[in-house]
Amino acid sequence: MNLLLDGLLVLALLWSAWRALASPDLARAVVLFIVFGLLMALAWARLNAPDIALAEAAIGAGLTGALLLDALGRLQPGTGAPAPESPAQPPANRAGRRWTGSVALVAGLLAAALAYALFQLPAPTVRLPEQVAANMAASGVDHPVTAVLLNFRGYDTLLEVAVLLIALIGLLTLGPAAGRPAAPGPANPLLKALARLLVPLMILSAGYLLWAGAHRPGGAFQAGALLAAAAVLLHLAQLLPAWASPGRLLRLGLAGGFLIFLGVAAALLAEGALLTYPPAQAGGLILLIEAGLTVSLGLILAGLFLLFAGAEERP
Amino acid sequence: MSAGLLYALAGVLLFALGLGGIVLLRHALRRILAFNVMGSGAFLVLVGLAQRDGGADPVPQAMVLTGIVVAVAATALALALLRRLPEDRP
Amino acid sequence: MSPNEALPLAVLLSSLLPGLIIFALPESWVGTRTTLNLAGALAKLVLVGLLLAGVAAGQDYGFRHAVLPGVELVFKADALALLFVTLSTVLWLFTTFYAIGYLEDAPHRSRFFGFFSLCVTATMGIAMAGNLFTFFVFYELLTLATFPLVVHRGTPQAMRGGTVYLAYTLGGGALLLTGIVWLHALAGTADFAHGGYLAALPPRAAGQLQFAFLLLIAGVGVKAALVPLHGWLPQAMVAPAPVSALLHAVAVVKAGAFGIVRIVYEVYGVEFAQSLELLTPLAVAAAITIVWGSWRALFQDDLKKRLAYSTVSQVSYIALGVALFGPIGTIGGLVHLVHQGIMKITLFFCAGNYAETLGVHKVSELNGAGRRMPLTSVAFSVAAFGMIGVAPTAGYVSKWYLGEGALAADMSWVVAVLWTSSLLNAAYFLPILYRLWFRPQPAGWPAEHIPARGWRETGWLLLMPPLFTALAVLVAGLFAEADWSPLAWAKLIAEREYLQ
Amino acid sequence: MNGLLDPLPWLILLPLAWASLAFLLGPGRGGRLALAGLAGQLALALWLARRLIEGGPVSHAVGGWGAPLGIDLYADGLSAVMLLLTQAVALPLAFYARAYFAQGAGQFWPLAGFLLAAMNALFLAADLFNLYVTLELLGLAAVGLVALGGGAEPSRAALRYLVVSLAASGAYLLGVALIYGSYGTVAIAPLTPLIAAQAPLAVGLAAGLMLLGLVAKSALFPFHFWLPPAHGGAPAPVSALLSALVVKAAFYLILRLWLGPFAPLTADWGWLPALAGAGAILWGSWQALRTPRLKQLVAWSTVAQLGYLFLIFPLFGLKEPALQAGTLQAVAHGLAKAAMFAAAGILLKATGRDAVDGLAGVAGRLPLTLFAFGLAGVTLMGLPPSAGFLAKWLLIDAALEQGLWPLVAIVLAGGLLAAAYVFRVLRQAFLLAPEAQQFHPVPRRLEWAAFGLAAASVLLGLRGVELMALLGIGVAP
Repeated sequence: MNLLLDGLLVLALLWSAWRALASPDLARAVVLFIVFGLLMALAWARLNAPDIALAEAAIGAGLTGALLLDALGRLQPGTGAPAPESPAQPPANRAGRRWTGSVALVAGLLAAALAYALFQLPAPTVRLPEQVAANMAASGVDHPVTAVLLNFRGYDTLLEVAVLLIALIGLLTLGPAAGRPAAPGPANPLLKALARLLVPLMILSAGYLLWAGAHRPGGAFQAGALLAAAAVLLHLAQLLPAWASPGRLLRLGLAGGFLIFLGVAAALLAEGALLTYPPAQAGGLILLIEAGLTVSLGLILAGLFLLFAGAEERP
Repeated sequence: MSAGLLYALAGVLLFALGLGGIVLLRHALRRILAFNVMGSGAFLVLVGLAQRDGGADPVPQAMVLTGIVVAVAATALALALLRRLPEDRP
Repeated sequence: MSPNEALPLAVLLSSLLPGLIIFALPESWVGTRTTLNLAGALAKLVLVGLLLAGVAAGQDYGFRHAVLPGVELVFKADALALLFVTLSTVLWLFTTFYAIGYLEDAPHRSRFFGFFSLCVTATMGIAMAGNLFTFFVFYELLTLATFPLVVHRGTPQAMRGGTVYLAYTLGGGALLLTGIVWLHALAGTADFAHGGYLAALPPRAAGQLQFAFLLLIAGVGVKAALVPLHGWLPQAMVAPAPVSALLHAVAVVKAGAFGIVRIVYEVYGVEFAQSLELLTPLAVAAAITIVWGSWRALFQDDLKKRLAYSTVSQVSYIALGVALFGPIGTIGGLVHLVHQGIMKITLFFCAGNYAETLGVHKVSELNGAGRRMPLTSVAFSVAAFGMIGVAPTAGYVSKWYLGEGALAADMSWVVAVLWTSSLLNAAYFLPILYRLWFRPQPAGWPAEHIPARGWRETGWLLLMPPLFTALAVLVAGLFAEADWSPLAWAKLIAEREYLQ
Repeated sequence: MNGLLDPLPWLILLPLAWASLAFLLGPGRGGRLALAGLAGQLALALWLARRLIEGGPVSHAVGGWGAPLGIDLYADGLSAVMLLLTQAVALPLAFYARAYFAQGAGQFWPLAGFLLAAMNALFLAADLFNLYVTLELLGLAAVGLVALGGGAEPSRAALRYLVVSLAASGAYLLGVALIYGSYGTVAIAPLTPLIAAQAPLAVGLAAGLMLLGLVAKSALFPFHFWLPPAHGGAPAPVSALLSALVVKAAFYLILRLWLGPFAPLTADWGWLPALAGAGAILWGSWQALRTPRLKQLVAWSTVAQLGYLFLIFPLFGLKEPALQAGTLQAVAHGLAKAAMFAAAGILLKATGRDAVDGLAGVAGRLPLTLFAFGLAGVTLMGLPPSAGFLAKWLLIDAALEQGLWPLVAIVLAGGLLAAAYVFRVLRQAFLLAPEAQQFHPVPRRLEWAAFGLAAASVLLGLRGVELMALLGIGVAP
């Protein structure tokens, strides 16, 4: 039964992806992409990976969708005007068609070869889940994904936060957007009321997600994404102005989480190696790092949307 | 055919679709969409393949979490760059 | 760092250090630059003197510097190296005086003298190289150091000359590198040794060795201006006179000739080269160059171009001497390496004086220059007679030994070649002498420039060097049999090459 | 051994620290911080090299968990040489950048800091997924730096670079996914013995995808199209950092995978990268000869010189000499290309035009800069006495040892083509300056930084023994 459900979900996934890439209208493509994101969240749930489902919904579909819609808004003036027919398909002349055909053929062959190879795979020799379970006691948290994320492969996460920070710095390098200033519509009272109602709830659940991360799916990334969503909502309801280039305090907030993580990692060198949590304080340290990360990630992810978004308001 | 393997197959197809999209599509925004589809495909293969015979494996799940955050960072930077291009030839 | 190691290094540094300092000197510090130049030249002269005494007494000097595992920079100041080192050191001293006078108030002199010193350092390195790797390093360094001198004037023609020069020399360098690495792959890293180090290779490698020899000689032949590869030399005459004098008459072309000597004697070994039938084709190539160079020189109206083609032909005498199997031929070739240097530099000095003082560049404009500039013309005549091979001069000595060597190696057709080239030499030098001494002076010279101080003829800095080198041509000829003469030194080398 | 005294983690933590502090200080600030940090990193790299020579390869289990579960840092001779190159090029470039960005560097210091941290992390990583995250950090920092110049053209170049980089990372990631699916681990050390010659098809495809992704990131011909606009359009210190170091990171990874875990699979595929390398040399040199713009010329020269690095792959029958040739070429090109871009930046600032034929008279006015450009050119041409020459010597020697004559021909042709486009610039510079040409004054520090780098690439040509001894550590025969 559930194989059938999975099959349907996979078909829906493929269809939405295909339509998102191939539809001539840009706005429809973006919306279909958001649908694809949500279907992906469902897929992760089916693969009993709740953490990823949360992250996919909040970041993959949510924030990326918001960024895409915002970029779309800048590319075409006015709201909802039919987007100019920018051809999704490449030029229709003969050379173009031959090129499209050959690329499609290569991609198809690659997919076929990979699919065929997937069925030939013997069982893997190394079984990491058992090792994770064996060392869970010493990891300081109960939830295996958080243990892997913050302890066993904590170094990956350190670099990943650096990636996020560097993306923001790259944004700052580019400076104010060149997009045409969209007319700031009158604040929609309904949206404003909804925002006032939802935002405290979102902040509360972000706190819960942070706390729950230690022993249930959740954690810093999902909590941070939620905070960012709250900020985006406030901005859309014009309760939160866009950010110009960040002042000293905002910069501290943006880089604070990373600096805490870095400081702890360096301090733990005294334990013998990078990020070696002493088993006793492991839980406490991880919570400290996660708290710092939640705030910083929230600010960074919000910054990706809000920085220079204000270029519109100023004439 | 376990659920994991099915999703891995879907991942492979999505990857191929995304890769074809990046090469073929002209508009920069569409290429960013294609990149995200490609990324999701690779993540599906990573988790699906690791869980092809039952049990949830936290290690690839943590990797995919990292991957999703990296993908959004890259997308944000790409969209910021897109804003700098003149409207006529994005 | 024993004295035997320190001396050759000091010879190298005595021109490298002043050169690097001169690069950094601001243009206006004329005094410092001149003292540095002269101090370096004199210091090198003293050091080379010590080396000469030591080597004659049987000491061996040299040092090694590991560059890569299995690859070393090796320096060995043996008799053969010192022949070239002494020639370059003496002539560098004279040319420095000449250049200081010639470039009185020219721009970019720091850059000029910096690269000038680099060139001499490269020449020293080529002479004292102990293995093919070191030889190649300094061989290419010479190319890089001479390019800025050739294009020193910065005019578009200078650029064209420079480009042609680069095309030939870098192309030759690539061939040489392939040959050297091939030998390195076949025979491993071996130093130059009397009688060569390739004889021990298995016979089946003979074909490869022949092809490698062709690559080596082609690479080195570019600088030695063997016929098909000589095109750059006349073009490079666009350089200022001191550059043409020291570099294109002495350092660069001699580096090529010296390379041929090293390869034939100390890489392959002359007996092994003979057994591979490599010497005869070399002799034929040299002979063709000799005749072709002299023939082309006949038709050059530009004085420096004529001298350039004369150099093309004269340098191949050395290659010819090397290709004549037997000690006498070798002596002829080696001694000509020195004699040709002294004679050709005198001619270029005089050509420079005519151009600088009278603005004369063409042979046709030389009528009556003998009366106007007697001393320069005397020097020119002595050197011209030397080139033809007239009795008391150095040129006669080397041609004599080459002729004897040809007979000893029963290659009699070489004697015919020597005679024809001597006749051709006469054919393109005597008309010049005739114009100098027996034609009336023209009404006005193209660009007369009477120096404020010094003799009426020209500045003493421009006059002394050709006179000294002309004197040297006579002394080397008359006192050839003396034990300190170049001929004696050449005999010493030939002795060591063949005795073992 | 107490973690505090281990250079490996500090080589990564130090740049991350000064980069984020520079960000905290605000735009344009952080120059002095960077210099101090880089000096520390150079000292750490030297210390690591000494420890390697004394005690052989060093590894550091992050979190104390050990390879399959946790992530390891591993340093052998090859990574120590690349670390030394990175810090040795970054320090003079930091001096150069401080003087170059007179009116405030925007976010240059944080971006450069994270870039260098990513480089160090990449040279020390021993885990395939960790390498993915490092590659992404490197790519995004590089894209940020390319877009530093502002304006439509650099932004378009940066976006194209980003899209290529992301597509390549996607392919790499799918490879990692397949490897994890096949063997259950992504740590290189435990993986290497598992992968046999007749591994399943999925592993072969994974190897192909990963190497193809890395080849696109290293801008090897035919994936080179994004490099000239990106490196040519960026400010000089950025172009120097990117051309000298960033493309080398991808090459290092290809080398690490080719000789490490994928060795059984790639045994007889050496001809493919060599063919692409030959194409890169010919096409890159040809374009460098034709482009009118100076920085484009230097960027196309990068495309050509990268070709040399890939010529060593068919020579891995004899691993030691081929590795020496490739690494020495990477180090020589790193130093020389940084010097050449620095010099080009000065020439551009002085003449106000980014044109090769606008350089007449530069030899007289900016002798030190031209001397630096010339010395860097000597290294690129592979002429003695430079390190480039030693690399060329080793490459030809290894090729002749194994009888690969076409390789020798390509190396020689590449050298002559390099001479053609370097002397194309030097010829212009030696011409007498037209009267109308006026030169803007240029701070002396810029010239000395460029000259220092160029001199280093030449002096290395006189003494390569220690570097080769260091390289030999940990390279299995």
